[in-house]
Amino acid sequence: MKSEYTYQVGDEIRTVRVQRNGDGFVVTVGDSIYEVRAQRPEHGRLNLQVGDQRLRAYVASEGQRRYVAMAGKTWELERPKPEQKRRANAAGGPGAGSLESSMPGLVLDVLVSAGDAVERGETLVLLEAMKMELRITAPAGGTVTGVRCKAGDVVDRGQVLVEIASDDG
Amino acid sequence: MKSEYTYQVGDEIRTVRVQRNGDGFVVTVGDSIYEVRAQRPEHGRLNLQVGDQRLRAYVASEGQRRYVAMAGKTWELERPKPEQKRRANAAGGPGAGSLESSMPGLVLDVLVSAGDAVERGETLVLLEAMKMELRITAPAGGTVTGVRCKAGDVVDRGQVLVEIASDDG
Amino acid sequence: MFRKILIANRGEVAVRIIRSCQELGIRTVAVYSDADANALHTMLADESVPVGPAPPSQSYLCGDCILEQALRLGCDALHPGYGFLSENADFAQSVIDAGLTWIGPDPAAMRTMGSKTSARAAMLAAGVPVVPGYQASQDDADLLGAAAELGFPLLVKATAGGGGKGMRIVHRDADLPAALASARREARSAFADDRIYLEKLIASPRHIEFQVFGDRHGNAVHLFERECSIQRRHQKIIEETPSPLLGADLRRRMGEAAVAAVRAVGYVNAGTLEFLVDPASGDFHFLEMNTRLQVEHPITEQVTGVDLVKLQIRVAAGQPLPFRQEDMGQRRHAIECRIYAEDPANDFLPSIGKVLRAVEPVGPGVRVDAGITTGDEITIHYDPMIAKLIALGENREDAVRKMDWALQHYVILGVTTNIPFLRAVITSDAFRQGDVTTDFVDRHFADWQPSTKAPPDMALVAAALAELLEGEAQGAGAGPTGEPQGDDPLSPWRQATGFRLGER
Amino acid sequence: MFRKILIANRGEVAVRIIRSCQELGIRTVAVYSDADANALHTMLADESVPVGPAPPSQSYLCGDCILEQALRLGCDALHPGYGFLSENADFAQSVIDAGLTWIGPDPAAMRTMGSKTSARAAMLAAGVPVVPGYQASQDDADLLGAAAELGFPLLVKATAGGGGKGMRIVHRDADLPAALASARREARSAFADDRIYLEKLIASPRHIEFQVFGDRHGNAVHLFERECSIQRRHQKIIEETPSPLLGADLRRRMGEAAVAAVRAVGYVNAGTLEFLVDPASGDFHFLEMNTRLQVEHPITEQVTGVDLVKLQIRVAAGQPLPFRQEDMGQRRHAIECRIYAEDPANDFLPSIGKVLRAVEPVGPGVRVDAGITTGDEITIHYDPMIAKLIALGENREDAVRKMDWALQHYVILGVTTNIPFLRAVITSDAFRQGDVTTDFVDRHFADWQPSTKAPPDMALVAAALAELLEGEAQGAGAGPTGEPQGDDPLSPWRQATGFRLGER
Repeated sequence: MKSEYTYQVGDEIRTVRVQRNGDGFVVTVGDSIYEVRAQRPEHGRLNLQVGDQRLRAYVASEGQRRYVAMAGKTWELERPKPEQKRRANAAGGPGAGSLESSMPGLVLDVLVSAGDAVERGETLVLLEAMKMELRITAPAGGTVTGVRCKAGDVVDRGQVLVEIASDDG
Repeated sequence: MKSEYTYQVGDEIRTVRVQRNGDGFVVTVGDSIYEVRAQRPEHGRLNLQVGDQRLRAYVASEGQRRYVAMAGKTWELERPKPEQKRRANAAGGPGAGSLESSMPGLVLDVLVSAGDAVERGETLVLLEAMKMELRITAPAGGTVTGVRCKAGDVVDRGQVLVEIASDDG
Repeated sequence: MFRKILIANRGEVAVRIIRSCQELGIRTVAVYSDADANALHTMLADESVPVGPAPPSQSYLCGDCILEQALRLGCDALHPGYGFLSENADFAQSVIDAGLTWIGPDPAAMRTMGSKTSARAAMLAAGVPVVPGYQASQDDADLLGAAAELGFPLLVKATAGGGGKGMRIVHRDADLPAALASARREARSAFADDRIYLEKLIASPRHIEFQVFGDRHGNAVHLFERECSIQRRHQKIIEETPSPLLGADLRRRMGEAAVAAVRAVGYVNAGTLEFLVDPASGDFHFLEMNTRLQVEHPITEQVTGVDLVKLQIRVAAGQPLPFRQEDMGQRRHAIECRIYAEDPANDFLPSIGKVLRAVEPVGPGVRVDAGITTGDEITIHYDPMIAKLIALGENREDAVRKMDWALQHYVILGVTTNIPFLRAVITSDAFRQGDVTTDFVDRHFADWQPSTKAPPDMALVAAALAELLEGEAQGAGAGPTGEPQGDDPLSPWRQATGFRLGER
Repeated sequence: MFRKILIANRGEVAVRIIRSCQELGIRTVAVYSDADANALHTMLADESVPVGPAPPSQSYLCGDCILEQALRLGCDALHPGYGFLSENADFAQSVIDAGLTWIGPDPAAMRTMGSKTSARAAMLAAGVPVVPGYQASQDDADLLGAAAELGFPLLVKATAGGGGKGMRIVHRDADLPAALASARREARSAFADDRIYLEKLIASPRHIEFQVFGDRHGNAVHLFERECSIQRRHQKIIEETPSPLLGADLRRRMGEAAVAAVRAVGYVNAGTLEFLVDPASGDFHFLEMNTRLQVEHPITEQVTGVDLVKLQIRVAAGQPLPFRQEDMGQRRHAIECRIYAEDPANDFLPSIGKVLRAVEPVGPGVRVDAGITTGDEITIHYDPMIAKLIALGENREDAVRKMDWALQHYVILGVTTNIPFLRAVITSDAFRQGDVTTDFVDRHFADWQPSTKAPPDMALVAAALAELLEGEAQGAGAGPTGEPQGDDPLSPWRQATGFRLGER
């Protein structure tokens, strides 16, 4: 039995192939082949053995997202949805962008309107969250092409607040 | 939906009935009825609420055995197998017994033979395990009716080593 | 001694206080908002009661709601923790008027020392140098005039402030009105008090504070300093003691000033005097006093061997301090790192979500004061600090290495944290050399970004094997459909952690 | 300093040593038997190599196998931990002959002090009082004659012994031959050395030991005492420091005797001198020396602030002791409880099985040195001690309460432990009053049995809700068959923890 799993890492799609091999596994990542023994001593933890090295990995998942903590670092991976997988190598370049809320919060004020020219670093939206006032600033100079929120809105993480056409597009 | 679970506690069979009730549960144990809210924040842990009291319970299972750690204590419960359930209230009284190995080990020596009269506390079998020499002693005076192991045997926990007919039977 | 204490707080400090109460054999009552119905502190207390909806103003800041529960459940004392109502003298008074003991200073001392402005006045009277500032009026025109006199850059600070909330650096005249408005909004939201004042900005100062304690028998001591210079957005993130640059003489002089301040106002229970120290001249200026337990109190506990929460409870019960100044010493070196749910790649904005897994480091010299555990939700409503990690080493170098070890072994999955940033700071040459001033992060880590290196192959191997093995473990329980499904986007793995049912 | 250290041990002590090495920036190599392929210590080390089958004689006691790996992997030092090869002077010599550093005393000192018989002779020569005994011959006839002279009751002890293994109390002449045979068998199995000797049994003594340290520069210190009187079957189960009954004068005299012993044999690195103290007269007698790190070393670390493992490594690397005797003091009170996988209801016989869940207590003043974690197997092959729980309190009373708290919050499911027994001892009046002699357990807890009270209703409620909720969580991942199944004896719950695959 052979299983194949794909993960999106930055713009790249990486494929991992897993095949049982006696008590262990042969795992292929790109051109590299690893002989791995794996044990799952409890939910969300793996003990791995590769040569003389043992690794303890903690794993968790939420939707398409995968988390792996290993050797003092934490990695966040994304299982691409089928349509993303097809599009991944044709990602749009810079030039047009939208500003998303970095976290859920209450919109205190929107300081720009469609058509405004904005400079890099200029505050566009004031947000309140976790007892702090947060300023959402322009990542680059450009022109506001759309405003998607208003004062008093409660917005979610990832929600588009303002759309900007970038100067260097 | 109503679910029913039975547990053997000592000689007694106890039945727990669980019924959903809005966000929580109504749970009946014998004559007592509890309104409980329960949340399962992770595998093997429950957060319970009964009135003003919150309890964190760790749970685990192995075969028919159930473990519950709660409020500083650990409890071991047994899910009876169907035939046990029927027999539970007709358990045999004292009079005849068998001596089981309390842990896996290597039999070093068997000091009795069938027909021997033994006193309470008399050593019947020498076992070696975990770098220690263990003495399996008679729990009560009686007559040995059978010996089920010999020196050099590797025995499992729960394996019958010696059978004894008790004096006070 | 008290029989039952209500803890008017949440998160790691509530957990910390419950611990000490349980060790003293005192029953505990936890309070919780609707958002915290399953939070860790509610699980550990003997009783837990709801006090209102998620917004703090309607729950943890609702003194009446909390006091009502304390009376209903027969509590004889109340511990406020830090933040929320802990520096609210009116609430302290109402607790006392209701016949309960307030585990903290007297309301009168809280009023004098808790307000930044009257504390400055009191310290001036006691002969302790204070940072130049203006606190006479709340009127914008007066403030603009005073600012011109003080000169720029200057700080706008909340009178009731703490933790950097309501604080703004202003570099020029034109920016002041907007800064005043913004600081007032934040102060009102955080402290229900929008008063602000101005303070001269000392360039590259060191922030050093002294832990003090007074009892009702006229005794007052200090428990040495905490170096709190490593800050980000005026929020302390790393504290240590002893301070790497405080000499014996300056330590003695600052300690004496701290004790003099305690005596001057007849201060009882735990408090902290914050000073700014000019690294060039060695001059120190009083900055403010916190009339409560401090977030970073554990490092003092580690080097002095005193349990500050138990001492607070004993002193509140009328017992004298069990030691004199000359009995106390600092031993070894302690460092605390504050673990925040925030995204270092995204301007350190708070991150929220479900903690899919939390594994705390354990071992000699490592202490974790955590407010969350696996399965908890980090919500928008409260401070994003989720835990404090404290390392006690034989010396500073040893404590730094131990902290690095502990940070590497602190696993938090599902919510982005500042752990990579803390590791970068802790292991930097600048930090190792003890070059710590309040602008340390700006000077050395302004452009810091977490590594964007692709994950090593082994992380991908672990992820893939997890899909396979977790999937099979799931499938094994439910009949004949457990066949591993390869690249199925609906992998059962995700179900294992996403499941919840019957919860409030 | 060393670059790479091989740790020739397993379990909690291997984990403990790896920790200190990693904090010092030294790479580590773990060794493991087939039974330990997935044990905790193998996961934490930088490299892990198999050294043989499960029986210790073929793996952890196989010095050649271990040394071969140390050489193959380029290690420059070897730490033996305690037990196994740690007191084997021949092995130490072969490590040194192979060009590696032995992190421990010189083989000559190990031979003198490690053997119970020559150590007794050396101590007599140094003027330190020793317990009367007989060690001249291994011949049964000689031993029977000597026993008659010493008088009964007496102790049969293994020359290479430790941890109560190979030790027997003999009350009358007739029982001696059987005791000799049994002790020899156990000693041979545990230490590969079946020599025994006889010692007079002191009635109700206190067992007090002193931690000592020597360096290669002629310095020698002691790090105060450990009270180790609470024993069961000659195995320490609870240790504390300071000793509740040791006065300043006796402490000083015993400490001086300990340092004199270190100097007399030119002892280098960590060691422990064990004394029996007669509670009536206050006389102390040398009992034996352990020429290695001691299981209970953490309590000394907690009250002195010294990391003994790091100090062992530094001294082995040739560094001088970083402190003098007069710099050292005891601060606060530390207690250690040894957590054993054993069944208090079944004569404390070892229990084995899979640890379905291990949750360690955390918090101020609590330290856990554990050798196991969730999912590990406790096997028949090794010592049943799975963890050490250490509480540091402001004083003895505080440490006792903290220990009780920590024991209550240590969750181990799947394997029976002695935690209920430890709690019973810790909270007993006799222990609280400090009435601790080596026959404490026999005097106060001989007939102790764990409570047989039926579980409270809430435990049954939790079990039933777990069947329901764990079952649903399982079912949720695997298609349409996830309907809860009530009293189904094949509840999916059991699958969730029983699953393993692809493991070695």
